[in-house]
Amino acid sequence: MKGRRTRSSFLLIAGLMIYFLLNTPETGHAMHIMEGYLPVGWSLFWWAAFLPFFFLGLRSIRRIVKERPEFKLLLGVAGAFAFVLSALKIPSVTGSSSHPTGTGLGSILFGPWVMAVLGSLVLLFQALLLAHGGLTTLGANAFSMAVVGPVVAYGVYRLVAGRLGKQKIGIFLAAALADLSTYLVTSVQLALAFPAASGGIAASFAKFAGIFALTQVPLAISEGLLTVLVWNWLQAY
Amino acid sequence: MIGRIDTLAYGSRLRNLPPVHKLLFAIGALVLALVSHPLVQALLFVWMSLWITVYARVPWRIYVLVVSASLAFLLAGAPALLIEIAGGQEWSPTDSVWASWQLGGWVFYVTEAGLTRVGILAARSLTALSCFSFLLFTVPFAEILQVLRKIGVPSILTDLMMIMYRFVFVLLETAEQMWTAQKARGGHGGLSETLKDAGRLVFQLFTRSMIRYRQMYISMTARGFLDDFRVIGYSTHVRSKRYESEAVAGLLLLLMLEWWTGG
Amino acid sequence: MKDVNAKATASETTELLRFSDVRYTYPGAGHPALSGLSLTVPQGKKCVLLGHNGCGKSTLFLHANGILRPQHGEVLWKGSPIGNDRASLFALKQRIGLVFQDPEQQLIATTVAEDLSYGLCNLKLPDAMIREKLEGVMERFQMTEWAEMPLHHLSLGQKRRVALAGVMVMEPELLLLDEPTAYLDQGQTQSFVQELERIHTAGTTILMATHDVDLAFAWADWIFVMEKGQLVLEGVPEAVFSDRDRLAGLQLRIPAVYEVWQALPDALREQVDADCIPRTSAELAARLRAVSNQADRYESVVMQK
Amino acid sequence: MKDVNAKATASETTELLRFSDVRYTYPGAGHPALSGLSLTVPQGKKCVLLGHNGCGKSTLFLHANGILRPQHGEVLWKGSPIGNDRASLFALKQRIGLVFQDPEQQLIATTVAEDLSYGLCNLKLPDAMIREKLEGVMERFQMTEWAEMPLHHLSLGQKRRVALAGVMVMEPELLLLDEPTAYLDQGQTQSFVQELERIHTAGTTILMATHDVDLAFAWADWIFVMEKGQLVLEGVPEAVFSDRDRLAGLQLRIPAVYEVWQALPDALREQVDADCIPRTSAELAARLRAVSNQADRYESVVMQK
Repeated sequence: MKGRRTRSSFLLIAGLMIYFLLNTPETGHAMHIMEGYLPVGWSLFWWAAFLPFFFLGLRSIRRIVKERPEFKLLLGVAGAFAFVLSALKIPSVTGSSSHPTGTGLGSILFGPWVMAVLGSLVLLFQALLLAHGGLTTLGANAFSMAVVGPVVAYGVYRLVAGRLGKQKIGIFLAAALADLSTYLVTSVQLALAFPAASGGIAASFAKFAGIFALTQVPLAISEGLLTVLVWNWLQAY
Repeated sequence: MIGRIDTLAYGSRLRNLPPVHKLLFAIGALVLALVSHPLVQALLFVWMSLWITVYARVPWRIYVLVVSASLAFLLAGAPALLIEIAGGQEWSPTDSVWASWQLGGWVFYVTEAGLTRVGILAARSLTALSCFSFLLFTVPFAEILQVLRKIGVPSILTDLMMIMYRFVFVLLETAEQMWTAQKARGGHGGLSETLKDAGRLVFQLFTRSMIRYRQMYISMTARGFLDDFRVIGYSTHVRSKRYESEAVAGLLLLLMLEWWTGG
Repeated sequence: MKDVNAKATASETTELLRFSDVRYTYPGAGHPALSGLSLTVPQGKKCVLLGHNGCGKSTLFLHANGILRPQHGEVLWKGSPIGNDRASLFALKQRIGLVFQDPEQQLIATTVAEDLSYGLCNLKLPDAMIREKLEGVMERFQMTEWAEMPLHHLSLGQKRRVALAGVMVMEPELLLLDEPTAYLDQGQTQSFVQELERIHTAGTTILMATHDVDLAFAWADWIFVMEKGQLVLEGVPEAVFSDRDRLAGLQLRIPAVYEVWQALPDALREQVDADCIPRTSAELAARLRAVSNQADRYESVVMQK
Repeated sequence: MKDVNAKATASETTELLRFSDVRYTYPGAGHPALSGLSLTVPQGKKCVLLGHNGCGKSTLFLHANGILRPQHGEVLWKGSPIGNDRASLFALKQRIGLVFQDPEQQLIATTVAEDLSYGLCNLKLPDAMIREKLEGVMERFQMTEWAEMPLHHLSLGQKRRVALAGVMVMEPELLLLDEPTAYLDQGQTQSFVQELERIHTAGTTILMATHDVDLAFAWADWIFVMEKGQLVLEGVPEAVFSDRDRLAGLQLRIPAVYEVWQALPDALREQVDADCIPRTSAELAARLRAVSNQADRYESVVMQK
């Protein structure tokens, strides 16, 4: 039973991290807000918005680890797995790249708060080993990719797979919507920091969202499909 | 790229300076980059690049590569920042317009204020990036971890980071070898084949990760694992008067310049 | 034995694959992995590649197979340079089969049959032909009964055989093997070598990298020794292993049987048949025993008289 | 040589670790991994464990170290059974060091020095003492200069040494090694064996699993052979490898040097010194050469007369 749970939790991360696959090092930071891009005020704001979730995650990890010390090892492997997928040079469908909201689906089993920790560690590694994103913008990036994405994925999966009993559709939607929500949140973050001269925040949001939609919408769909594909494989063996 | 930054950090000429000093310096410079004005930022950028390419002897090609890769984000966002949109009838710009285009009932235009804003943003981002790069290229991950342990970051986090770091390179090697093996067997033919191969690789990598996890758990138990991954670092750091004085004096000088010109 | 400075190697046989002054440095590495490697694999021979870990063996294999492209110099297949276009590289991968050190990394699919079909599917052959070839190879390698087994249920020896079969099903003209016997026990090693013997007899040239000099001496027709990204020694086994000083400098042991053979008293060696050097300790022991039996018989004859 | 059915083994030495009729079947496995294993590791000896892949060697190691607990039978440390409680299992892990086949599996920290300290930190020793032991072991294993290197920058041979050092820093009384020389080249193997020699001289008992019978013959004081989860043969190397029929049944090769030695004509063997069997082919060759030189000198003396 324990083995099964471990396996299925890992499996979910695997699925979620699929779109990491579409994230090539060359263009991979399309959705990682770069170092220094946000003004000081907004950097601090997003750090402050992210940290409570992070601490919630730490608390629940501590609770699990007390019971099962090896859980730490499992989380570490899961994080490394996610990071490696994101770092592989693999051409994607659209020729563009994705971003790591995929942590979202891991939340289905670990719970979204654990993913807030794991996802932000993956982001930190991307910053330190690949120079994707940055330190001052880590709060903003983590908020969109390690908090909102997982929460959306968790909610969607619970609703569709739990209430409606449609597991595969649930997984597809969870992966795709987690991806989309991350991209929308990033657009909001940018719009808030840089309101348009004409039309203000709303206009700015429309512009940022419009630009990134070119790559992010097809990605969200293909990621949903790939996640289901890998899910099927994992189920079969 | 992966592993390159890490390897360069271990081989950097500033490797032996105490990591705490380097971290403080990088963070101080980063804060200054975020709050200062373009003139100071430009000087700071040049100075940090000097630290990276001359003092630390990081190959300039790689430094340029890192900087230009991050610029992709700047470029992608630039249109949204530059181009303003208004309905044709009510268009009465308050700022001076640099260029404009009429399309259907809409006007697309770029203002000089918008250009300035992007210029300021670019200066800040680039400077901040150079400070961040200093940290990347001169402080190896292991030492960042040591500092985190020293300043009391919860062990659950440092443990997780340590395990992740270790597995990243183990799994990366596995993934690379599998990718090569696929190529050697005539894989990666077209787009759909490549995607399928990628899916296979993810699945296989997942299986290997599970096996690794189980093996590691067994061998850690053999090494006396109870509930903790405590380790003790071994470091031979040498302070350098020359670098310390340049860092402190430089930062103070730039701070004074900022106060004098910007204030 | 010829030094590498001497003229081209096996002039009596056709050349199959030739490296001509190939240099390659991995991006970010301090020193080159191949630093002017020139080497010719003769057709139809069983070749062994010796050398330390890190001497450039794997880099050589990746060049042979077209996965890495030389930064300087060229790789020639049957005398003509390998093109840089996708089609000719793809064709090359079909002609040259590469078996990796760790079968875990080479096996891609989930079941044995699926993995064996991977290369064939990449060739876009018709399904019927794939199925036919698949059945053929499974029979030849005696793995029909585990066709549907998931790969992670196999033992290491079985995995190695699947990896080999998955390459051989493509019917390559040259087979490259990277340390195929590591971690295998003796029964497994023996059956693996028998497999190779069959493959060679069927007409495939083989180049195997190994650290096992005893195996190299027993099996090879031709031996290459690499150091620091260059070929430093090549020749027939007896010749390569005669150069004691050179081998000591390369930290290579002399094969046990050859070491002892050379140290035997001349008289005894003559009796055993000096022209034909024994290749394994079992062979030497058998011949020594035959000689002493003769001697015994001779003695007893003398005594009776 | 004694058969396992005969009475207790090395009665002249103290027993260190004893398996008494241990049975173990992995959950879900069809057949037992250990099926009534009885085996005694004598203190202070260099022991080798031979046997096929899948004969139960790894399971034996995991039992020795207390990671697996026997489903039947017991494991005794210096004559007393190992307790089931956390404290005594923890103490056991300190006394018995286990080096796994794949060093990647065993190394956890970011740098060499940090990894070496891991076991010590688990003992909750004071920092100063840990640091002292750390420096000692790094000096002994000559790795001070790579102390701060990240593990993924090391070669396989170096990783193996770090894995070994990380176990030796705990000063175990018994060291278990699972195929420590696979994939190593000859230089690396040699320096690894020298390391083991030092460790043994310093008082640690060693039990090494390997497929390399030549290494086993050259190095071991005592050899165990396992098959199908049981001990089937044990004794000093000369004795174990004399039983040709038995070995053939177990698919074990006879060490090259021993094979040839036994086949040498009696007269020659006598000259070389029949009482002291050479352990390596180099040793045998050197002794043969010394004999022929003597013979030459003798002949020339005779001729002069």
